[in-house]
Amino acid sequence: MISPEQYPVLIVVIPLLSAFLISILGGMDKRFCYPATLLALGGSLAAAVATLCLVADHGIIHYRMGGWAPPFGIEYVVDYLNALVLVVVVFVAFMAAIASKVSVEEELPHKIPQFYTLFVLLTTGLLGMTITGDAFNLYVLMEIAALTNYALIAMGRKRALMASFNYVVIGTMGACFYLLGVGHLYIMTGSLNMADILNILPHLYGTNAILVAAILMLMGAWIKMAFFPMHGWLPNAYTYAPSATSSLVAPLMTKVSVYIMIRVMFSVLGAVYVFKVLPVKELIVWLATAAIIAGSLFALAQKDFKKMLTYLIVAEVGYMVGGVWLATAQGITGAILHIVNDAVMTLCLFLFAAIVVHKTKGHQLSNLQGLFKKMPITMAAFAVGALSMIGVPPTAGFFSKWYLILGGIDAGQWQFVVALLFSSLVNAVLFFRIFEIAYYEPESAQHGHGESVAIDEAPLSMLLPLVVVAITIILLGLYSGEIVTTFIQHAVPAGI
Amino acid sequence: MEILLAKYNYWIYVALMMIGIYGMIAKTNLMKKIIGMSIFQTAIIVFYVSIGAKKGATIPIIEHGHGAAHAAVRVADYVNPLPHVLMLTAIVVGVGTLGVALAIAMSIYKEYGSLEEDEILERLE
Amino acid sequence: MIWQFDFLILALGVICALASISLKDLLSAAIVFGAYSFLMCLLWTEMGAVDVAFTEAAVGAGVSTVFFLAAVFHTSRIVQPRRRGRMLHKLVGLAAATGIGILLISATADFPNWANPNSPASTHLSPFYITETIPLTGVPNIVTSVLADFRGFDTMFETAVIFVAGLAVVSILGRYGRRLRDYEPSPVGEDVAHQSPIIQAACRIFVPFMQLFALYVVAHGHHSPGGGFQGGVILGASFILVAISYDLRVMQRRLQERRAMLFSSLGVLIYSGIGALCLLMGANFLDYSILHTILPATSPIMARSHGMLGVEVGVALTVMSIMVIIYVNVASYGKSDRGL
Amino acid sequence: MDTIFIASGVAVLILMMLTLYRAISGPTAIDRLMAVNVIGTKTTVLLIIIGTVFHWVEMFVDIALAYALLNFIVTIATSRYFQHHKNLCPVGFGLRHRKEETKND
Repeated sequence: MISPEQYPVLIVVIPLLSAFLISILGGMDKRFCYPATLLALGGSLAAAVATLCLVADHGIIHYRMGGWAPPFGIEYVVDYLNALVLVVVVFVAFMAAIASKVSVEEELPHKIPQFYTLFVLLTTGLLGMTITGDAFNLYVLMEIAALTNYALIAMGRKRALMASFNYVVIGTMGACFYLLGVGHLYIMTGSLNMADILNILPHLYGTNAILVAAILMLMGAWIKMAFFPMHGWLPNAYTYAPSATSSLVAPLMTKVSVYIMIRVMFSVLGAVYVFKVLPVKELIVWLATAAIIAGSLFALAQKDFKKMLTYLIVAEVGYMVGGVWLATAQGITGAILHIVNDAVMTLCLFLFAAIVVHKTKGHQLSNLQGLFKKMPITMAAFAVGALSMIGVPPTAGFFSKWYLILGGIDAGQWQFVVALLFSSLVNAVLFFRIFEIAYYEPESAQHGHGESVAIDEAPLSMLLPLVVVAITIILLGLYSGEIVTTFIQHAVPAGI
Repeated sequence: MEILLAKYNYWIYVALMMIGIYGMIAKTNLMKKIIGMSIFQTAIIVFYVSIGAKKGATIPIIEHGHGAAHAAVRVADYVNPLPHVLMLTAIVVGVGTLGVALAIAMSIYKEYGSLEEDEILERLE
Repeated sequence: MIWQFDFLILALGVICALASISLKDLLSAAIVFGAYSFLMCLLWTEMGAVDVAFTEAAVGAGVSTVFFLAAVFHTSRIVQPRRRGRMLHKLVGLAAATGIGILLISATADFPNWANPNSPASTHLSPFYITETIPLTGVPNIVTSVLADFRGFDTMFETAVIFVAGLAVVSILGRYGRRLRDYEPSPVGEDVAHQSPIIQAACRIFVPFMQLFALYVVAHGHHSPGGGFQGGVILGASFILVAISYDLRVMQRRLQERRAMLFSSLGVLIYSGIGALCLLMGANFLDYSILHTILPATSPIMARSHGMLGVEVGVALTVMSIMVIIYVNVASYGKSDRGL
Repeated sequence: MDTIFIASGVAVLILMMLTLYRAISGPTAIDRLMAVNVIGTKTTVLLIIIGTVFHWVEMFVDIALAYALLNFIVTIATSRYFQHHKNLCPVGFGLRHRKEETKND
């Protein structure tokens, strides 16, 4: 009944409609929420995969909302870049949703319907941000994602409240900067459609207004992704959020913001403008270098496992921003591949963190003691994620880092290469320290010495997604060549 | 006079925006931050609505829309409706953010008994 | 636009903004902020943005001031002076504000003059909307047709934003799911002391007219300023008026919080459901013109007009219930007992 | 004809500016409330004046009506505050702090 050309809109509409149904059903009986969420995200995942196949076969898809032609109505554009990001976003959300069951029942027992409604709406917002071809529509969806995010974080109570408030203030500032940037583009070009703006802009490249628009839009995206000097809100917000929230938000929010930066750079302003006209390429790579080093150093200083991971996110954002602004084909390929890989890797680590919180009621590093013996499968899956963060060859993390390093060498930005290697080293130190704590240190003194600890695995609903994600990391590593040739190389703008 | 009239709307929106940003950053009272945030958002609305204004044009509702359906409509007679649509959305987003921010500020007050950022941070430590 | 008004209103607006940022009494700051919203409403009207002005009148000057007052009511009223690092904080704020100010001012030099009919914004997209609204959708109010049809997809998410905001407030403050019988009775004497017969009589007369007016605003949005959003806010405000002049429990007897939550989901569901219906019937998402096959005696153009009306009703339902939900939770600290 | 309306509108705005002085400096919050209420009433008038300048008053009457209704609600909500908290002029009020340690209610 629904023809293939309708698939792109289904990706967004299925979760959107189900969010309201979840809210209604959840009001009657909260046991409906979990299966309904899985169904919604599963349907969306199917639509996203179908769209990915369509894009791989037939190229870019355009979809007109309400049947109106593009500059007048809102248009969805699915190209090689966002088809891939869409699948990653739904996949991560789906896995996080499966794993959320136990921790939601434990941490938010009275708010299950609200949690799942907001969860699905957050996914909808992120998907909509990824798929849209309209600059203003992006803002509206950004606000949906942001508002759900504030609420999901504030559900953590106590310290999460203050973190969430800071996030509200800073996040609103970021979104408003983006909106203001769109306003500057609108007053100069009279259009809101990204492709249309890209067409009109070249004869306005010299003007101050476009420069300011570019600065504002990039600032907006940077604030949202917690790029180094603006990262202050992120660690507390993600650390004190409920674990089900952080395993959805931490992998996706920053990655989608990086995607938005790429979209603004290449599909709105134009690669020629950002790389040839703007004289800031080197400066931003330096900032990214600073982000990587600062993020890694802060991560080293943490005693809290979740907070350590959040600082690693700050460093990873540096990888991606730096990779894009290297302005070489290799660097951009690496950055896009890293969006995919890093989302899955971060998901793996945060799912593990959720299991740790579930089992030990805390997220300090000391909570990890003796876990290798108690939960061998969980720890094996975690080890895959950790090795991938370090960048050990068969895992996904190695390949994107490889492209980034090649890009850095191509561009002659040696400081970036050094920072990447330094950060790998720091990751190695961090994760081997964790392995040591989890493997050698006994859980606690009163359990006695040398006694064999009973195996006490995580519940299946948490273990299964973790294992799937770990396998995905290896598969992404093995097939990274295919991903690059089928999708990413078409996404890199020509002529740089 | 000409140049003043031509651009002052844009200058004043910048002034409002600066007030908003100052409120968001320099004020430590959470309610003041929220007020700053709202001013910041209205400043953007001033900007957009100013884009839509058009000399000698009337409000964007077609006159005699009922009867002569195909009477010629002169574009110059009506102001640009698109920014209005966008700003309706922005106002709604603004009130949504305001509600959420107030709710968070109120639960912070419940938790820490204060709305001053520095006192709350002291209590956190 | 009327530049004489514009100039004075903007000047007044800047003064109000400065005052509400610097007043040390939060209640007064909220009141002055209300005045700021009044002025903004005037500003939009004077530039011809009647729908924006209507929304601002309903939202900015009305409910959001009430939300502010309710929040101040339950928290502290006086801004305490900062203990340490006062100057540094101010300097950082000033530096950021000036930096961004200079950046933005430098961009204004390239802008077309204010209210210039030949600016790109007035010549690129908007002529299409102005000339085609009647032939393509049959709706004289261009803002409504662009809002609900040409860019209807944005508006759907705008409604979703409101829904999210309500849900967020409930999940942060409230105890969703309490039924009416769960409310513990409070001491009688205390209640009576806060009730004023004059206000209650006025409210009794007011509320029916207000709701009727709100329905008119929803239904007449195709031909005059207004529409689902503004009408919804006024409807919500009528419930808020009941809650203020009596108390929250009296209001909850008319509209329970649980039911309001249900209505809010239903409203957005109506909107996205109409879109999905178009999808199921073989057209693109939100392409109302296909609906003429199931609506009796309509052409594709009138079907668009009717589709918009259906969508507006959904918006009004959501906005009304979410305004009530936010008020109930903010005014009673999530306990939904007495309120202001 | 338009000139007369514009002139009267400007006059109302200037009066508004005088009221605004009371709204900002007014010693008690009741002064502010009254002043803002007056500003609200003037706004209603101005909305209609703008309508006549645009030669299409019908469209503006709705806004003015909605406006007056909501202004009423705000006033009642504020008055509720004073019913519960009798303190009209707490210490440490206005644009400057008068004393360091204060506690309202």
